[in-house]
Amino acid sequence: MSTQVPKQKEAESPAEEESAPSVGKQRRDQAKAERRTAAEKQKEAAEKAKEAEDTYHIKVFRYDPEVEGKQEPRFDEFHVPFTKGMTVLDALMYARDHYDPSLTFRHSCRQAICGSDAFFVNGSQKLGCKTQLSELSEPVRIEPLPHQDVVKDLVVDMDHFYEQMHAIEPYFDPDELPDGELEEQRQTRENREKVKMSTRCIWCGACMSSCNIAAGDNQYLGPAAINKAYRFAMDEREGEARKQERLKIIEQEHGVWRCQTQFSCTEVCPKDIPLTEHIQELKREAVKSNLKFW
Amino acid sequence: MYEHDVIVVGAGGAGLRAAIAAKNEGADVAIVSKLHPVRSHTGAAEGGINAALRDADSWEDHAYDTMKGSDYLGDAPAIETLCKNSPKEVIQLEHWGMAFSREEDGRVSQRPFGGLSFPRTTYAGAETGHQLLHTMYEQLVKSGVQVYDEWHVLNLAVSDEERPEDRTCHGVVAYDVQSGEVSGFRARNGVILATGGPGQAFDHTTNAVSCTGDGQAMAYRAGVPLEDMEFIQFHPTSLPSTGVLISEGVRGEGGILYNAEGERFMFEHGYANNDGELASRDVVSRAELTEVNEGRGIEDEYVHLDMRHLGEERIIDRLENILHLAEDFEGVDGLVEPMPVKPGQHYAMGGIETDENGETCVSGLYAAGECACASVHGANRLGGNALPELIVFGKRAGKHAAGADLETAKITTGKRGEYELAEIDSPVELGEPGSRGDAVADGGAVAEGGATDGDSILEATVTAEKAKIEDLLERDGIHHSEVRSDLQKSMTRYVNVFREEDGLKKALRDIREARDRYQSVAVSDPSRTFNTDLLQTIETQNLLDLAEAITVGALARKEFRGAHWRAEAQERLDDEWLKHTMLSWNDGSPELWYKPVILEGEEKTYEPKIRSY
Amino acid sequence: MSQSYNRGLIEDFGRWREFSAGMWAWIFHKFTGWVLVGYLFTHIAVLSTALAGDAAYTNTIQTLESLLLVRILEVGLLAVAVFHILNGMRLLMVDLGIGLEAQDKSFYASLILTGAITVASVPTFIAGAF
Amino acid sequence: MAERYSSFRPGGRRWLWQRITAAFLVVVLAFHFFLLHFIYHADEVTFALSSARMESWAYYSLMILFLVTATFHGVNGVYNALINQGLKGTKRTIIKWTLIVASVILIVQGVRTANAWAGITILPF
Ligand SMILES: Cc1cc2nc3c(=O)[nH]c(=O)nc-3n(C[C@H](O)[C@H](O)[C@H](O)COP(=O)(O)OP(=O)(O)OC[C@H]3O[C@@H](n4cnc5c(N)ncnc54)[C@H](O)[C@@H]3O)c2cc1C
Ligand code: HEM
Ligand code: SF4
Ligand code: F3S
Ligand code: FES
Repeated sequence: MSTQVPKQKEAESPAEEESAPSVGKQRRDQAKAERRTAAEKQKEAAEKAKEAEDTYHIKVFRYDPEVEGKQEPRFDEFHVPFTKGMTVLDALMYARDHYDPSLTFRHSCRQAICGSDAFFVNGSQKLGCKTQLSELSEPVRIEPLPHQDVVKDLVVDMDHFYEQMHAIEPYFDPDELPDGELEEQRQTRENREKVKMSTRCIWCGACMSSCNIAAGDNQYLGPAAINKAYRFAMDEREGEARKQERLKIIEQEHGVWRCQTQFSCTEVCPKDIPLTEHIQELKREAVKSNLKFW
Repeated sequence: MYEHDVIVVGAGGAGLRAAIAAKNEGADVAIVSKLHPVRSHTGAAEGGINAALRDADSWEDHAYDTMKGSDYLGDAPAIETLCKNSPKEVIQLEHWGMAFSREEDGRVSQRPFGGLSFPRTTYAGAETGHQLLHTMYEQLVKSGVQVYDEWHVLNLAVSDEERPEDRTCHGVVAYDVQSGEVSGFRARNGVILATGGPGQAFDHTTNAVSCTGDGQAMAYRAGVPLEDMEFIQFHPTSLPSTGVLISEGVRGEGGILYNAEGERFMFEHGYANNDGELASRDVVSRAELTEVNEGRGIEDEYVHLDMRHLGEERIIDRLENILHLAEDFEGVDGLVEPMPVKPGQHYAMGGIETDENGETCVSGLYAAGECACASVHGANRLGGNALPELIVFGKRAGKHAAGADLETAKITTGKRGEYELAEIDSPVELGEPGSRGDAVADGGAVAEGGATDGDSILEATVTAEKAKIEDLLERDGIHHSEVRSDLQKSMTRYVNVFREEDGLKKALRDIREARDRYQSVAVSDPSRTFNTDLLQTIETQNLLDLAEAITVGALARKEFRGAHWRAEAQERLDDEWLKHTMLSWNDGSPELWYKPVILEGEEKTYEPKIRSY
Repeated sequence: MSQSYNRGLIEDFGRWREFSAGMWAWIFHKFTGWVLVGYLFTHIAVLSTALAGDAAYTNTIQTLESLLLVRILEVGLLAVAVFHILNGMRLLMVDLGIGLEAQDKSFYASLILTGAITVASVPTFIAGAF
Repeated sequence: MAERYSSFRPGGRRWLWQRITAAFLVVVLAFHFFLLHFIYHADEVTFALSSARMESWAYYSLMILFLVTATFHGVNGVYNALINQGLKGTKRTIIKWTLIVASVILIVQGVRTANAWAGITILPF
């Protein structure tokens, strides 16, 4: 199966080879690499498609600000031999390891817990490792998350997402703690059950990417951050005073009120967190706590 | 160049804990991690954290269980430090808001785990690691520690003295994944490695793609010995197709293993007459493979783990995540059918030699977490003992690096105490072939003009790493992924649960061949932006070194202890082998030596007993 | 920071095919809301002919109502109003946290009901126009 | 940069009023439609009939309230929609005041019309 990706050494003038890597040479190298992988890949794809019926046709978004030919975004097509249980991530890894090593995407755990590999697959936000190829119609179109800046190929800039997550003071900060260092805080089972779903967030950013409001208003905290605030505001261990402060954070101008209950966040969340429900509950909490001042 | 008091490499449980502890001591701390902290593999841990929290339990019992589990290859001072501090650290996590599962009375829940005499595995559903990692990251955000995420550490800047014990670590060199910039990170006080395990040396593993043992390889090349590398834990219940882990919690809650004939083989075939499914992991893994090898496996590959009898309510309450994993990664509904499982590489007991304070023999260099080996796990780690290791030793390393007073360690590091040298019986030449970059063969780079101050050493290391990267980008050659995948296959085939001399030697030959081929690898992606091709090529080099270390250790140790089973010697040989396997990188190839195990605890000495469950 | 490429709005607009129920509901509600405000202003403008006296008002209204086009527009307005009301009630429920799991079904229900009510009221609306 | 949201500017009041007016509108709008299209048919509307209804104080107040709530609800909805699209700064202030002025004109005009029917002439216009 494995067909390597040998660098076909092209005849270049030796003088140039020896000189220190000039900008020009780098450029040529890039172009060379580009041409080679493209040609290679095409041949490969055609061959594979012929020899085996059982391949999956994937179309992957490509972009690299530095590499000639990739500066204008384009789609590359790969035909990946299908094995039972193959996920979108597996297909990408196969394409990278066998056809084009420069295919770039984040991934790590392969088990839906690190949150690295949220992509836009056939028009919706999905975790690559948790999405079976067999459930998708061909060709499978894989793009980076919408509404985020693309760094390269499927890699998007997550900084904005992280900033929003940090903006809600995402850390447990109880009004008081038990005295003894071996004394735990008590929490009822019901309360843990209440916050349980909200603690499952893996920071994949799928929800934020799916939300039209977040797309239009860059300052909107977004479903994941609001859910994070929910996780603390609803945890009885933190205490009333802190909860009020948390509500103040989320009911700012770009907080919960921006949410228009589109539900797409809830639909795409790979951890099945009822995001809209949490946002709505916080809206009501905020109204309740403000009514006191009226 | 960036400069801080303490540089923590890695942001999993150990790294985060170390950074928070150092920050609390008042140090200026930075974390450098190739992944954003919440992406670290600690998040994948499922089962729980062992801590003697209850009145009916005691840290002494925990220590005893751990020592027994380690098959008497753990060092008592490290084990006792772990067990004594674990309760406090677990409660600390609770005070930080970690969402532990709760009992009726509102206290944190604990469950039974393999090899434990008391149900002391504190858990948060079947997603304990996720909760732990996020809780600690939250506290990190609160504390304001500087995080350089997506910076891949390439090497340590270590001085170049003859003996590793005389060397000093001055910082690290890292590569900014987004921009391709190579930069020095000067550490005024110390560098803490918390880079996790080397699971990717195997192809069927529960570990993440990022678990490439970088820290271990870097420390190894800087002269720090690797300890007990042959002890690799194979988890008995990983999903056959992907290696995704099905937590031991399933068996802890009462899950049962069946073979193809529907026999509860742990009892019916006498593998563990008392504890059955809850015997230590090595015991269960061997039992499963024996069943499969004797033709009682399902599809000749796996056995069944059944939890249906636990009832939907209990499963959803305590093991919900398992249902999702089985469904998403194996297409099996755990509520209506048994789950297929087989052993998979899971954890490396060995690692960078440290003492109880996390210090290595190179001054200013610390290690904590899975990459380290203070030796709490010895020859076999008990489930639920890694997470407490992260927080206990992470914290100690952090504090020590930040200059806090800790008791002097009882464990000696490097060739400072008693030790014996040994010969390696290898069929091939070991170590780095040729001389591709001296900077790699040795930890540090010699500064121009022989300067020995930290800044110059760091500068020189940066220059060397830059040259290495340029070289990889410039040259033409083969792609690393073939080398890596052949290596992984060979390791899984020959250095697995059952090990034979011939197989191990074959593995060494394969590794040698892989090393030779690696000489001509090249990176074909020319980009400086997010070049994962480049980084993985570098990681593959680390895997080669570590795979070799694992195999050399396995070949040397001719006995059956803990996770290490040898066809040639099916017994634990305490007279000869109550000692740690040590490997030092010496001018580009491994040197083998041994140091004795410390069985003398604070109050008692642990007498090796027959280990039965 | 590295350079990055923003894919811009063009792509976003092309995404409507991939919208889910909640997003459609949002778009429709927005659209109907705007139509209704627009109508509110026109409506008051028309009615204020009453200020010019009895005859002027009656005349305007009668002329308008005799136009088929106006009648058809009124049916459209009814559809818009009914959808806005029904979906508005759906949104109020969502705000109260009721029936969130059925949010897509309730959207479809609003659509179907709107259609039904509109069709049913056509005779009444057209009556007397000819 | 996402700032830490520190100044206390709750956006919840408008949100809540949008819902309260909505709830009110459901009832009144339904009534309105019913009355003017089903009970009386559209082509039967005359000044006299409107006048007759408006002379009832209850109906008059309901219609004024209807006008005010509908205006608030509609205009606030539009304003919200614009904010959601990221309208801010001076533009936002301008639009806000334009909307307020438009609403005032609408309400004044509406009240004058109602007055004309009801025969009220206390107001100066
Ligand atoms: C599936 C699974 C389940 C487990 N369940 C349990 C359990 O229930 N109980 C238990 O006690 N233990 C469990 N373990 C074991 C335990 O989770 C791990 O041993 C532990 O999480 C390792 O943590 P760590 O902090 O050492 O490393 P990791 O969490 O692996 O973190 C490594 C960090 O180092 C960084 N890094 C690596 N290389 C570099 C580099 N070159 N440059 C910069 N940064 C780098 C990474 O970015 C990452 O942040 C489990 C393990 C697995 C795989
Ligand atoms: C006179 C009639 C009405 C007018 C002019 C009107 C107008 C509007 C407008 C313009 C919006 C903003 C839409 C947007 O862009 O998001 C809106 C929102 C809304 N309308 Fe109406 N509406 C009217 C009647 C009603 C009625 C009768 C209801 C009954 C339930 C209702 C419920 C809502 C709700 C709940 C919203 C808020 C949507 C959101 O922001 O989340 N409206 N309306
Ligand atoms: S809430 Fe869900 S979709 Fe959003 S970041 Fe968290 S896990 Fe991802
Ligand atoms: S998609 Fe956006 S609008 Fe609200 S319900 Fe989710 S945050
Ligand atoms: S690879 Fe970790 S979530 Fe998919």
